[in-house]
Amino acid sequence: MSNRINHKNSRVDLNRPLTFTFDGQTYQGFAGDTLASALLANGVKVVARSFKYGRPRGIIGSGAEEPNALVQIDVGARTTPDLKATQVELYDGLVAGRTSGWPSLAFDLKSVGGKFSRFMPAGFYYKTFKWPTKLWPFYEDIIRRAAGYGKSPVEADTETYDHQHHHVDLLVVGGGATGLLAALLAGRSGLKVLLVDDQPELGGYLLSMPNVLIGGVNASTWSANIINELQSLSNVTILSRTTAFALHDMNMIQAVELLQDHLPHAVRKNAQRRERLHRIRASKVVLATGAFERPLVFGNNDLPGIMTASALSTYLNRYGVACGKNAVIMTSNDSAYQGAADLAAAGIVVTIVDTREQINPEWAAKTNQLGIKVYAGYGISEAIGSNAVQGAQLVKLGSLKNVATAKGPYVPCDVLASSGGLSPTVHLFCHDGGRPQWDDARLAFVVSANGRAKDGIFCVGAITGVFALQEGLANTHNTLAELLAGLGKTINSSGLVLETDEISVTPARRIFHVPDGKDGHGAKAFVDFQNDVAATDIHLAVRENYRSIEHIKRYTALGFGTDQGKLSNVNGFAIAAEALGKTIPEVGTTTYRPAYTPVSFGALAGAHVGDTFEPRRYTAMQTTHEQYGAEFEPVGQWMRPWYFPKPGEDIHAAVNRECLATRNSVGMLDASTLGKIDIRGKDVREFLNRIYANAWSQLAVGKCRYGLMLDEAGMVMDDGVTACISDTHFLMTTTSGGAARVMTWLEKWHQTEWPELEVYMTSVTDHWTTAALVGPKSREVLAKLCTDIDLSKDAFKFMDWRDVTVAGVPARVFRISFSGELAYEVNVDASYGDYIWNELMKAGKEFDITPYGTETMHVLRAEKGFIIVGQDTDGSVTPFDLDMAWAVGMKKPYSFLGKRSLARSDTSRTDRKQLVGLLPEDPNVVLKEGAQLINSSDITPPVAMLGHVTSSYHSAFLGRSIAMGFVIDGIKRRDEEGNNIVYAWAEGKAVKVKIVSYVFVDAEGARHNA
Amino acid sequence: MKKDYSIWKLLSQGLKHHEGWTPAWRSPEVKSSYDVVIIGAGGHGLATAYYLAKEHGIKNIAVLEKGYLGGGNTARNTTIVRSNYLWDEAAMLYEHSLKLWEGLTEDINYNVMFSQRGVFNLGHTLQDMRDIERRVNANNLNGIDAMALNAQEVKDRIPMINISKDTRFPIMGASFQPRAGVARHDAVAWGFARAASNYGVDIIENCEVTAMDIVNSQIKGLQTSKGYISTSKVGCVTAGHSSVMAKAAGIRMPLESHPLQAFVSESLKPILDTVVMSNAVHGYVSQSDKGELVIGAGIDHYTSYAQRGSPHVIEHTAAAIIELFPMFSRVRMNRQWGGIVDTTPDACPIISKTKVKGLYFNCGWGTGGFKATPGSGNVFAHTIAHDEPHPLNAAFTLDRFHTGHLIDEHGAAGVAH
Amino acid sequence: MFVIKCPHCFEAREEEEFSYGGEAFVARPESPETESEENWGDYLFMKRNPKGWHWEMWGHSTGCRKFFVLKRNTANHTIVGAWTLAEARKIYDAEEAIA
Amino acid sequence: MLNSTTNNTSEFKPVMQSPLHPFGLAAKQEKINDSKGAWANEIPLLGYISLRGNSQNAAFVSAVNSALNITLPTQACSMINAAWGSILWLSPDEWLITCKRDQRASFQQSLEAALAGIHSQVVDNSGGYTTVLLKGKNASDVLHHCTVYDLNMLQAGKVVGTTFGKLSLYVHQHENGYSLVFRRSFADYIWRYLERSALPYGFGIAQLNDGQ
Ligand SMILES: Cc1cc2nc3c(=O)[nH]c(=O)nc-3n(C[C@H](O)[C@H](O)[C@H](O)COP(=O)(O)OP(=O)(O)OC[C@H]3O[C@@H](n4cnc5c(N)ncnc54)[C@H](O)[C@@H]3O)c2cc1C
Ligand SMILES: NC(=O)c1ccc[n+]([C@@H]2O[C@H](COP(=O)([O-])OP(=O)(O)OC[C@H]3O[C@@H](n4cnc5c(N)ncnc54)[C@H](O)[C@@H]3O)[C@@H](O)[C@H]2O)c1
Ligand SMILES: Cc1cc2nc3c(=O)[nH]c(=O)nc-3n(C[C@H](O)[C@H](O)[C@H](O)COP(=O)(O)O)c2cc1C
Ligand SMILES: [Zn+2]
Repeated sequence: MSNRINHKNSRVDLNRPLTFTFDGQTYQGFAGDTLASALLANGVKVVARSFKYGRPRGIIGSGAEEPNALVQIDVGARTTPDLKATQVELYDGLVAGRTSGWPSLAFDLKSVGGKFSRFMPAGFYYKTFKWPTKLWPFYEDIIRRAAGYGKSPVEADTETYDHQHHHVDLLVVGGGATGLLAALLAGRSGLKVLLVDDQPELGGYLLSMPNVLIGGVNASTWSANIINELQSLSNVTILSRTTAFALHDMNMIQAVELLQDHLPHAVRKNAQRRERLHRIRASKVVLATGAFERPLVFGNNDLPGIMTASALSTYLNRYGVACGKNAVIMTSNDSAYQGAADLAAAGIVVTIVDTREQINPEWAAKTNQLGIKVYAGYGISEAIGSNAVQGAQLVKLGSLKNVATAKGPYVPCDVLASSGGLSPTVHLFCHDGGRPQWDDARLAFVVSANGRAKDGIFCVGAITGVFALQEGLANTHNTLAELLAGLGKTINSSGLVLETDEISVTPARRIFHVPDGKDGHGAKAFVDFQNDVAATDIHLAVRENYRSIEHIKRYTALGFGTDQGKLSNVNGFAIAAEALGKTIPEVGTTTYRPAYTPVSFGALAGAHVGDTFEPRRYTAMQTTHEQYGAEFEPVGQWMRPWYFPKPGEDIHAAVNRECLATRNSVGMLDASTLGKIDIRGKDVREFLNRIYANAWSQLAVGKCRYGLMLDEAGMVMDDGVTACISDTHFLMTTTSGGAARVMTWLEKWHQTEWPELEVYMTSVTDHWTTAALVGPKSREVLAKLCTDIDLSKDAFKFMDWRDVTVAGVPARVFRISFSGELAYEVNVDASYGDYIWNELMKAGKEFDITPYGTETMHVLRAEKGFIIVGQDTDGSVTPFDLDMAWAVGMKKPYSFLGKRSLARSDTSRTDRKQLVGLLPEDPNVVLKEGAQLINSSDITPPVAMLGHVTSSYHSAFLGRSIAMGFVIDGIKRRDEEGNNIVYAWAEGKAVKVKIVSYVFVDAEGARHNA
Repeated sequence: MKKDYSIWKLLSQGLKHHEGWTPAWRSPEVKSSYDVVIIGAGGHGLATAYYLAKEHGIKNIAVLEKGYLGGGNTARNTTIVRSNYLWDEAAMLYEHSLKLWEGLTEDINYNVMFSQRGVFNLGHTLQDMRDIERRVNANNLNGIDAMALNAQEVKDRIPMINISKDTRFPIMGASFQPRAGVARHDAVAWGFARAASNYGVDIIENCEVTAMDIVNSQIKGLQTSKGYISTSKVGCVTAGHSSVMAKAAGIRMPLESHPLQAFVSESLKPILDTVVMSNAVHGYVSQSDKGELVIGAGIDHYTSYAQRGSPHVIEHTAAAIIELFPMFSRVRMNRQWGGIVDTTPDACPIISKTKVKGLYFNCGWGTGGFKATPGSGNVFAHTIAHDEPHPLNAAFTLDRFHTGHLIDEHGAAGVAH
Repeated sequence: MFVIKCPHCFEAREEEEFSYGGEAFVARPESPETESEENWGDYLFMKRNPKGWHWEMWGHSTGCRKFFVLKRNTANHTIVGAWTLAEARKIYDAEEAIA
Repeated sequence: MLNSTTNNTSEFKPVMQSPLHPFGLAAKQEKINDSKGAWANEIPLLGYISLRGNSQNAAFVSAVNSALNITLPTQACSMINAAWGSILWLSPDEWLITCKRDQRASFQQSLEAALAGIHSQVVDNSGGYTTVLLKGKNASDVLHHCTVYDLNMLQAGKVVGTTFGKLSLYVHQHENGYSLVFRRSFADYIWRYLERSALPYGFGIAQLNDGQ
C-alpha cells in the first residue's frame, strides 16, 4: 500500500528510491524522506507500544516533538536506541527496529496487563508492591523488565566525536523563515553570524507550507534566495543538522551536529566524526526556534493514525505522503485550515471539526469551495478503532463552557488530526533562568522579542507567539533593527518584500481537553503519550494533593520522556489548572532543562576519550624505560616505571631483585617527576620559613634539607628536599603528584598575603630530568662519568649538592637519599634525559646496575621508615603524629602555615594515632596495606580500631616482611614490652604484629653517610 | 498512623475511578505558634518531623517549605544509598540510616522502592586500592557488609565494564557493598510527608523563612512569607541554603554551597543492575526502574545558589562514563539538572545545637545526604526533643571545627554520590 | 559557564582558563598564637557563603597565573567586575564602610 | 654549549632529544601541499629562559632591554620577535624568552649580569619546553577544536596562555600559522590531541625550514 503522491513541492526525490527495513520488513522510500515519512508512505501505522499499558502507537509528529515513534537504528557497534523516526533521515540500507512490543508489535504482552490499566493509575507503585517486603526485589525485577525502550549497544562505539569552539557576534538558532531573515539582516550588517538549524534542510515550517506567497514568490523560492545570499556572505556560517541543545550562562550555547548518520554506510568516512559538539559563545543570540502544534486531548487519542494537524500537512507538503484517504481534522483555531485545504486539493476527503461556533468567514468560504465538510461548535470525544483509527465520535460543545451538550455524529476516517494551537519552542530561552509568560489571547507560553535583551538574547517569529508569517517576518525585521542599532549598525533590508498572501487569523477557542460527556470516565484521554499519562492521572494527582505542577510532573511522569513534553506539557498544565481551580499562569510551567533534544554521550565527551581522555605525562627517559620493559604506574598525571620485570618475573621477583641489587651494588631510578621550583629573591629564606614547618635561616649554600609543608589546619600536605643554591636562591622539590598544587599554594600566599616578600618562583619540573643513582657502588659509577670534582665522602658530603659535568653534560648532583643508601641524584637538562640514563647504565654495567621503579623505591624507603605523603598520610596527620617533631621549627618568629592549628585541643592530644613500624610475628606474612589494627584477634563487631597499616612490603634485604602504620598511642606502646602487640585485620584474618621503630635498616645512617 | 496504601485499596479504588483517594498529606493553614518548627521540607526535614511525632510524642510541629516539598536536593539526587564510610562516627550514622531504609516502606506505608542492588566503588590506582582495603576492613569491623574485589571479580559481576589495562585509569578493583542500592527519591519525600501529616504535623508549602527572632540567645519565633510564627525550638534543615539561615541567626557555618549536577539518559532496556561509582574518573551510574541511566557528575568549583552548573562538568562526566562503559557512547542524555549542595571541610554533616538556645542545625550533607535521610531525621529528632545529641550524632557538632576534631570522609565520600 | 575578564591579561576569557579560589579578603590573623581556638577555627573554616553578591578569589590558571578578585552574584551568576587584589581591596573596603 | 674540555674521552657524544622525539616526526615530514588542511611539526630544542621581574620597575625593564638589546614587551599579552627568537609576555611579572639553543647561555649570563641587585629571576627552562608550529588552511579550525580561546582575537604580536584539551599552553601567530609553546611532559597528550583534532581535515607533518 503506498500513500505516496507526487506532490509538486515535495522535498523528496522520487527519482532516488532507497531501500530500508523496519522491524524485519523491507520497504522503499526516497531521498529526502525521514524514516517516519517513509513508513507512513508505506502505510505502516503501528510503530510502537506504549510504556505502561502496551497500547499500539503510531507516528504523531514530524520532528523533535515526536513522543511515540522511538526506534532502534542500525545493528552491532553502531546500533543506536531511542531515535525518533521523525528525525531519522532515510538512507539506502537503513536498518530500523522497534523499541517496544514484546513478543511483537502486533501483539504486546503488556497490553494484556494494560487491560487492567484502571488499576494502574499514576503512582500506583507507591501504594503497592509492598507486601511482603521481601518480595520487593521480585516485583522490581518485573517492573524493570517491562520498562525501557531501545537497547544500549553492547559493543564499544567505533565512531568518533569532537568539540569545536566558536566565538561569534550573533548566533541564530532556527532556520525557518524568521531565522533565515534574521541571519540575513545581521549578515548584511557585517556581523559574524552563525546560523544553526536541526533539520537537514533550511526553511523550517515553510517547507510544510510551500504554497504561501512571500513578496509575491512562493515560499521555496523565497527561502532559496535568502539561503543563496547567506551562502555568499563570508561572515555567515550555516550549520544544518545542528541542534542547539543547551543555553548556559553568558550565552554559551552547546549545539550538536550530526555528520554521518544520514549517510549510507559505504560512504561514511573513518576520518570524519559521527557527531560534533559545537560550543558557541555568542555576544548576541536570536532565538527563532518556532513552535510546536499541540494536539487536543480526547478519548483514545493515542490510536495509530492520529497525529497533529501540522504533521499531517507536513507529510503531505514536504514529503508527498497522504497519511490517509479520509481525514478528520479537529481544531480550535485557524491554523489547521491551510493544511486541510492542501489535503483536499490533493484529493483527500477532509472533514473539519472546529470547536468554535464561529469560524473564520474567509476559511468558511474556502472550505466550502473545496468541498470540505465543517462541523462548527463540535469536538471529538473519542476516537474509534482498535489498532488504527477508524472514525471519530463527535460531541456538541457548550458555547461558553467546555462541556458536552449533546452527542454528535460519528465520522469514519482513516486518519485523524488535531490542532489545539501552537506552543512556542521556548526551551533554550529558559535554560539559564529565563521564564516564559502566559499569553491568554494566544493561549500559549510565549517570550517577548526583547525579553532578555539585556542578556543579549532576542526572539523572533513563532517563539514570540506571533504565529502569522507576515507578522513574524515583520517582528524579525523590527527586532533585528533594534539589535543592530544597539551595536551602532543600521539595518539593510533592501530587496526584501515581507508581505504574504495569508488569510488573516480569527480568535481561537480556549480548549485543551475535549469533554467526553461521561464525567471524564470515558475512554482514556492521553496527555503525555510516551509515559502513558492520561488526563485522569493529572486529576488523581491533584486529588491526592500533589498540587504543585512539579509534583504533578513527578507523580504522573508528565513531560518526563525523551520528548520532554513538547506536545504534552501545556495541555498538562491546562488540565492541572482546571483541576486545581487556578489559572494557567498560576500553575506555571515545570523547569526547562537541557537537553532540548537528547544528545549522545559520545558528543558530550568529544575527543576526551581513549588516549586523550586525560593527559599522560612522561619523563624524558620514557623511551628507554619502554626498551627496558618497564611496567608503569600512574602517579598523578605522570606515568612512572613501576618495576622492570625480566622475562618470566612477576612483580615480586622483579622487586626483590631490584631491591637487593640496589642495596648490595647499585640501582637507578627515574626521579624526574618530582616537582621542582626555582625560588629567588632576597626574602627567600623568610618565605620558606613561612611555607615550611622547618627552619631555613641557617641552611648553608651548597646544602640541602628535607622540608615538611603543612596546610593551615596543621596537616601534612607535601614534603621534599630543598637546596640552598645561594643566599637568595633555593631550589625546592615537591612530591610528583603535589607539584602543581604546591606551586599554586606558594603563588597564592605570596600574591595574596605576603606581596611584600621579594621572591619569584618558577616551575622547572620539566626542565630537569633526574636519574637517582643509588647504592654502595653509586660513587664508583658516578666517578666514571664525573671527573670535575672530588666525589670523596668528605669532599661531597651527604646532603650536599654540586654543579658538575656528567658524561659531558652539565649536571646538578644532589647527594641525598630516599633509600638510606649512598646515593646521588643526577639532574640534567631534560633534553639529555635519555642520553644520561644510558650513559649511567653503561658506566654501571660492571656493577650490574639495575634500573628500578616506584615499587622498589617504596620498599627501600619503607625499610628506612621514610613516609610517602598520600600513602602514609591522608590529610588528617600532623608532623607530631608522624613522629617528625624534628622537622617543625616551633621557635621561628613568623607563625608558619599550620602552626597555630597544631595547638588546637584535638591536634595537640598526645594519644593520637602515631606512625610506628610493624613487624608481623610471621616474617613470611606481608600485611595487607589498609589492614586495620586492633587489640585482639577476637572479632565481634563493632571492634574498636586503633589505626591501620599504611605501607607494607616483603623486604628482600631483611628477608622478612615489614610495615608501617598508625596506632593510637603507638609511640608509647612501642616501648612497652607486653603492650606492643596488636593485630592487623584484613580479608577476614587477624595477624599478630609487634609495634617497633619504623626504621628497619641502618638506624645510624652509616650507609647513606658512606 | 493509618496504613491504607495496599493492593486491595488500589483494586477497590480502581473500580471507582480512583475518586476515593484522599490527600497524601494535609495542607493546613499555618498556625501562629508551634512547639517545634522545622525549616525545610526536604527528605531530612520531613523525616525529622516524622520521628519527632512518632518517637518523641511531640505533636504540634510545623515543617515550613519555601517551595514545593521535596523540591530541593531530595528531588535532584542520584539516589545512592550506602553506609560503607571509613570512620566509626560516620559509618555508624550511615549504617543506622541504612537499617532504617530496610524497613522504611513498611514503616511509612509508602513504597520508596528501596532497591538493594549493591554499590561498587571502583579503584584505579594502587592508592585507591589501599584506601578501599582500609575502608572495607573498617566496615567489616564495624559490622557493615563490604568486600574488596579485584578487577576480574568486578568484571564477573558487571560484564559491561571495561577492565582493559590500556585505559587511562585501568580498573584495579572495587569495594562492593551488597546491601547498598538506590531508592525512589520523590517517594521518600512524599512518603515521609504523608506519614508525618498523619501524625498531625503541619506541612506548609510556599512558606519561606525570612528572618529569625532571637532574644537573649534564645529562639522565639520565625518571620516567614506567611507571617510570624512563634516557637521555642527550630530545626533548620535547609541543605544548600543553610548559610542563608545561619546568617539570619547571626552565626557562621563552615559551609560552601556548590552546584552539583546530574543527568539521565533516554530510557533503555535493563543493562546495568547495580550502581557503579568512580572517584578517579569522576562519574557514577545506575539504571532506574524506568530504564534511564542516572548519572552523577562532579561539583562546580565555584559557589552558587542557581541550581545549575557548567557544561564542561557534564561533558567530563559523559567522558568518564564512556571510559568505564565504552558502549554507552551512543546512548543519549535526555535531561540534565543541578542542585545546590552544602559542603563541609571534612565531607561530614553537622547535626548540632548552636549557640542560640532552641536553634538546631542539620546540614553539611553536601553531595551525599540522601542515603542518610531516615537516619539523619531520626537522630536530629532526638537532638531537638532532648536538647542533647543522640549518641550517633554526638561527634557531628559545629564545635569540631574549632577543636580540630574533624572526621575526614573525603576518601569515602568522593566527588559525589 | 562564565566569561571572566582577567584584570591582568585585560581580556575576557572562558571559565575553563580559571580556577576558583574561595572567599576573598579572609584575613589571616596577625598573631595566630594568641587567637582563641574559636577565632582560629572561624578563620580556618567559617564561610560567609552568601546568596547574592560575593567577593571571591579566582586564579587565571592557564593564563597569567595571577590571583584576582571577582564580585559575582551567586544567585544568578551575574558578574560585576574583576579587579587586581589591590584595586578590589579599595572598592571592597569602601562598600563595607557603607554597609 | 657543551663544555667539552671537561671530557677527555671521545666516547661521550651527548645526544639531545626533543619532547616529541618518540613520534619520529623527522622521518614523516613532507613539503606542505594542498592535500591536507593542517600541517604541523615540532621546532625542537630551542632555548627557553624564564624571566621574572616587575614591569613597573624601570630599573628592571631597562636592565633587560640593555641585556637583550630589545624592548621588553610589557603590554598584556604582547610579544616581540627578534632575529634570534622572541619574548613572550606571560604575566605582568613573567616572560618566556625563546632563542636558539646555543644562545641560551649567553643570554642568561647577560641578563643575570644586568639584573644583579634588581629583584628578578632568570631561569634556564630549555629542557622544559618545546614548540610546535601549526599551519595549513584549516589551522585555526583545528585549534578551535582544542582550545577555548577565541583565535580571532589573536592578532600578530599577541601571545596568550590558554587551554589545550585538558592542559594549557601558550599560543601566538607565527608566519601564516600558529606557534604552540608548551611543557615537555605535555608533549605526548598535546600531540595526540592535535592529531586527533586535525584528522577530519587531513593532517600532515610539515617540513619546516627553521627546524632541523
Ligand atoms: C545532583 C545531586 C546528586 C546527589 N546524589 C546523591 C546520592 O546519590 N546519594 C546521596 O546520598 N546523596 C546525594 N546527593 C545529596 C542529597 O541530595 C542531599 O544531601 C539530600 O537530599 C539533602 O536532603 P535535605 O532534606 O537536607 O535537603 P533538601 O532536599 O535540599 O531540602 C531542603 C529544603 O529546604 C528548603 N528551604 C531552604 N531555605 C528555606 C527557607 N528559608 N524557608 C523554608 N524552606 C527553605 C528548600 O526549598 C528545600 O526544599 C545528591 C545531590 C545532588 C544535588
Ligand atoms: N503549524 C505549525 O506547526 C507551525 C510551527 C512552527 C512555525 N509555524 C509557522 O512557520 C512560520 C515561520 O516560523 P518560525 O520561523 O518562527 O519557525 P519555524 O518553525 O519555521 O522554524 C524554526 C526552525 O528552528 C528549528 N529549531 C527549533 N529549535 C531548534 C534548536 N534548538 N536547534 C536548532 N534548530 C532548532 C526548527 O526545526 C525549525 O527548522 C510562521 O508563520 C509560523 O507560524 C507553524
Ligand atoms: C533519580 C532521578 C531520575 C530522573 N529521571 C528523569 C527522567 O527520566 N526524565 C526526566 O525528564 N527527568 C528526570 N529526572 C530529572 C527531573 O526531571 C528534574 O530535572 C530534577 O528533579 C531537578 O528538578 P528541576 O529540573 O525541576 O529543577 C530525574 C531526576 C532524578 C533525581
Ligand atoms: Zn590573566
